[in-house]
Amino acid sequence: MKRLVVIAAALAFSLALIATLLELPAATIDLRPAVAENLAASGVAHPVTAVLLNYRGYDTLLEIAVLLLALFGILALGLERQVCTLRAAERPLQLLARLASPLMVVVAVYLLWAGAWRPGGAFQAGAVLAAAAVLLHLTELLPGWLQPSARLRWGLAGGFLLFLGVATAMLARGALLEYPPAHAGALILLIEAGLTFSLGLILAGLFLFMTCDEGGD
Amino acid sequence: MTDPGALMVWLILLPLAWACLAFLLGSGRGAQAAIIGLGLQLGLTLLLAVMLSGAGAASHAVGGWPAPLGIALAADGLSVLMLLLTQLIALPLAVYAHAYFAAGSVEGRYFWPLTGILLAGLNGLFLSADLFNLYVTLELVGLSAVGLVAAGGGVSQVAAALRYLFAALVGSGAYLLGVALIYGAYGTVSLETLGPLVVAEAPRAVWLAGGLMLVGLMLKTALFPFHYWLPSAHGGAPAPVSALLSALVVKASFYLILRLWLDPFGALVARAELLAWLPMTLGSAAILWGSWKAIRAPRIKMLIAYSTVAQLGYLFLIFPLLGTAGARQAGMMHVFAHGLAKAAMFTAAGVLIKVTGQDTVAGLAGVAGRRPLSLYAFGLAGITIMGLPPSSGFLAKWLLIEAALQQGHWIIALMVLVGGLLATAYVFRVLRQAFLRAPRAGELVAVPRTLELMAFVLAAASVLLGLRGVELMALLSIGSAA
Amino acid sequence: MTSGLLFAIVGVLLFTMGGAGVLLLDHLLRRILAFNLMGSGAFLVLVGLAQRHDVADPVPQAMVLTGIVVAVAATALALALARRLHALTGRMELPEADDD
Amino acid sequence: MSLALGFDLLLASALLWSAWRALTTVRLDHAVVVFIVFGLLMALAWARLQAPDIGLAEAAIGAGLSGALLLDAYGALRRREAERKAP
Repeated sequence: MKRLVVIAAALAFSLALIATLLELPAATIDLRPAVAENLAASGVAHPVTAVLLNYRGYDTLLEIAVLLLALFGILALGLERQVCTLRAAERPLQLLARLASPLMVVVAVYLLWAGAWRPGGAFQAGAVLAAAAVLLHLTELLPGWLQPSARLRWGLAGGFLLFLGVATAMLARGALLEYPPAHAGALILLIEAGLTFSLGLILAGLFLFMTCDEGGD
Repeated sequence: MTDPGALMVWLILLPLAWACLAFLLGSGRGAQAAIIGLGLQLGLTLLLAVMLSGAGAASHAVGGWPAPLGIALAADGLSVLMLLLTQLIALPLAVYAHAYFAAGSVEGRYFWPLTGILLAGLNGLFLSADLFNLYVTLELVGLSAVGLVAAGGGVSQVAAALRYLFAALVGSGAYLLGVALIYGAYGTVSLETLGPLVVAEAPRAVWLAGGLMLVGLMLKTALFPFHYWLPSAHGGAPAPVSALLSALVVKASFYLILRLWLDPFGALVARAELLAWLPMTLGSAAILWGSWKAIRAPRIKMLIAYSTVAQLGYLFLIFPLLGTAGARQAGMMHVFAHGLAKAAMFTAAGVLIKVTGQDTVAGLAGVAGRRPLSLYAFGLAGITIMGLPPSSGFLAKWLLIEAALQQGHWIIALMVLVGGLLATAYVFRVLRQAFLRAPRAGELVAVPRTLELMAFVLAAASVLLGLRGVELMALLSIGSAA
Repeated sequence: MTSGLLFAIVGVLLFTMGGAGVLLLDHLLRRILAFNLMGSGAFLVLVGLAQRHDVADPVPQAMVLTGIVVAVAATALALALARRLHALTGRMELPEADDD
Repeated sequence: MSLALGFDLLLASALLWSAWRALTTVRLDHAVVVFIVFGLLMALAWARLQAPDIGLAEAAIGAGLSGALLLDAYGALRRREAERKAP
C-alpha cells in the first residue's frame, strides 16, 4: 500500500515537474557576461575555477568544512578498531600499484596546475591523490588508519586552515576572500595547492579510517 | 571594528577556527578554545545588534563581488535575533559540556570540533543571502548534528542518527532541487536580486520550487507529520547535544522557512492566501500529538523531546497572521522562550539522569530533596513552556493571542490555550514525581556543581526574558518593510 | 530538444526515483545508493535547466562541483554509521523506532 | 534525428536504466557495480553538457571514491556475516 502511494506520488510529481520545465521561459538574468568580464581580475583564465575559487569562493570554503566534518563524524563513532594488518597480496599487482602511484601523483600535480586555464583543479587533483592511497591500500601496501596522530591531524586540517587564513587576511583589505587582482592568481594557486594535499588526505581518510572497523581475518 | 560586515564574517570564522583548533589540540585545550571563542562571538553579536539598531540592516559582499555574481551576507533584525539566541545558548551549554563529558571519552573529544562546525553553519545560515550558499550551510548544520547524535553511541544512538541523517538528506535534497528550479527560472540565487523578480505571475516551476523548499525544510524542522525522526535523535543523544539540537538546530530551518516565506516568495503567498493555513494546521496537529506523547512518555528525555515536537507547532501558528509585525514578534519570542527553556530542561534532565543512574520519569521519585537546584531549574523552564507569567513563554503566547484576535482568527488563540494546558500536564508529571516522599533505593551519584548552575542560568534567563522581551523584539523592525 | 533540457528531464526522473528509493527501501546500502541518485538528479536539473539553450554556464557548474563533494561527504558519513550499526546488531536495516 | 540527439537519448536511457537496476537488482554486489557504471555514465552526460570539470570530478569522486567506499562496505558486511556463521 505504502509502496503504491509513494510510486504514484513520485510519478505524478515527475510528470508535473517535467511539464513545467518544458514551458519555462528564458531566465531573467544571465551571469555569463559578468563571469567573462571579471575573468581578468579573477586571477585565473578558466571560468569554472574563477567561480569556484573567486566569485563563489565562500561556498568552497564551507564545502571543505563539510568534508572535514564528515571525517570528524566518522572518527567520533569510536569504531573499535583492531590493529590493521597487511595481508599477503599478489606480487604483480603490488608492482603495478608501486608503478602507478607515483604516476598518479604526477597527474594530480598536473591537474592542479592546469586548473587555472582548463578543466581540472584542486578537487580533481585531491581525488586522484586519494585514489592512489586507496590503490596502495587495496594491494596491501598501505594499512588502514587508526585514530590520527598529531602530524596527520595537521595534514588533514592544514589545507582548510590555510584557506581560512588567506580568506581572513583579505578581510583586512575590505571583504572576506577579496583577492587583490594582481596577486589573485598566486593566492588561488597557493590555496589550491594546500587544498589538494589536504583533500587527498581527507578523501583517503574517509576510506582508510573506515576500512579497519572490523578484523578482516 | 566599525564595519558590521567584518563582525558578520568573524561570527562565521571564529567557530570554524576553534573547531579546527579543538581537532588539533585535543579535548582539554579544545574546550578552552571553544569557550573563549564563544565568549568572543557573544560579544561580537551584541556589538552587531547595537550597531544595526543605530544604522539599519547591513550586508557584506564576500570576495568583493556584489550579488548576483558573488555571495552576499546580510543581517537584519531577524538574523540578529537568531544570532543572539544562538550565542546566548551555546556559551552556557559549552561550559556545561566541559563538565559533562568524562576526560578522554571519544564523544567528548569530537564534541568540540563538531559543535564548532555546527555553530559556524548556524551563524552562516542566519547571515547568508544566497539560496545555494544556504544549501551548503544547511548541510553543515545537518551533518554535524548527525555526527553529534551518533558520537560514541550504542545501537539506539546510531540508529537514531541514521534515521535523522536520511531525513536531513532528503530534506536538503528537496531544497536543492528547488534551488535548481529557481536558478533555471531566474538565472540567479541571490535573495536580494530575486526579491523583486518573483512576482505573483511567476511560472509554475517557481511554485513547485517553493513547494519543494517548503517541504524539505519542514522535514528538517520536524513539523508534524515529519517529526518521526526527532524524538529518538533528541531523546537519545547526550544531554548537551540534545539541548543544542532542540534549542537551536530545528529553529534554523524554521528561520529559513520564515525568511523565504516573507521574501522572495511573499508575492506567491499573497496570491494564495489559503496556503498559510497549511503550516497552521500541521502546527496544531503537532501541538496535540506531541503533547499527548509527552504526557504518556515513560522516559524523561523522551518526554522533553516530544515536548519539542509540540512546541515547534506554535511556531507554525503564526503563518496566517504574518501580515502584522505582532505575529512575527510572537513567533520570534517563542523561538527565544522555547530555546532557552528547552536547553534548560535537557541540561537539568542530564543532571538528574547522571544522579539517579537511569532515565525514567518514575525513577525521579524523591529526587527533589537531594538535587533541589536542578529541579528548580526544571520547574522554572516548565513555567516558560507552560506559558505562565512573567516568563518569556507567557509573553510569546500573549503576543500570539493578541495578533490572532486582532485578525479575528480565534481558532489560533484557542490552539495556544489548549497547548498551554497540555504542557501543564506533562511538566507536572515530572515535578509531582520528583517531590514524592519516596525513600531513595540506591545511592545518588555526585555530579559537578557547574552542571546544575548552567541549567539554572538557562532556566532563569527563560523566565526573566519575559520582563524585557518587548524591547528585544523591537530589534525585529531593523531592515523590515512593515 | 536540446541536451540541456533532455538531461534536466532525466534529472527529474532520477530525483524522484531516488526519493522513492530512500522512502521504500529497507537495506541501508540501497538507501545510500538511492540518496546518491537523488543528488545526481538535482545536479542534472541545476546544470541542464540553466543550459537549456545549450550554452555552457560556469556558475551552476561550479555549484555542482561543490554539491558533489558535499554528497560524497554525506555518503561517507552514512556508510560509517551503517557499518557501525551492522557491527553492533548484525543487521543492515534500521530497527523499529524506539520512541516512547 | 541528428546523431548528437540520438547519442543523448541513448545515454539518457542508459542512465535511467542503470539507476533503476541499482535500486532493484536482487544481488547487492551487482547493485553497487551498476551504481559505479551509473557514475561513469553521469561523467559522460556531464561531458555532453559541456561540463568537463564536473565530468572529471564525477568520475573520480562520484564513481571512483564513492564506489570504493561502497564496495569496501559491502566486503566488510560479507566478511562479518561469514564470521558470524562460522565462528
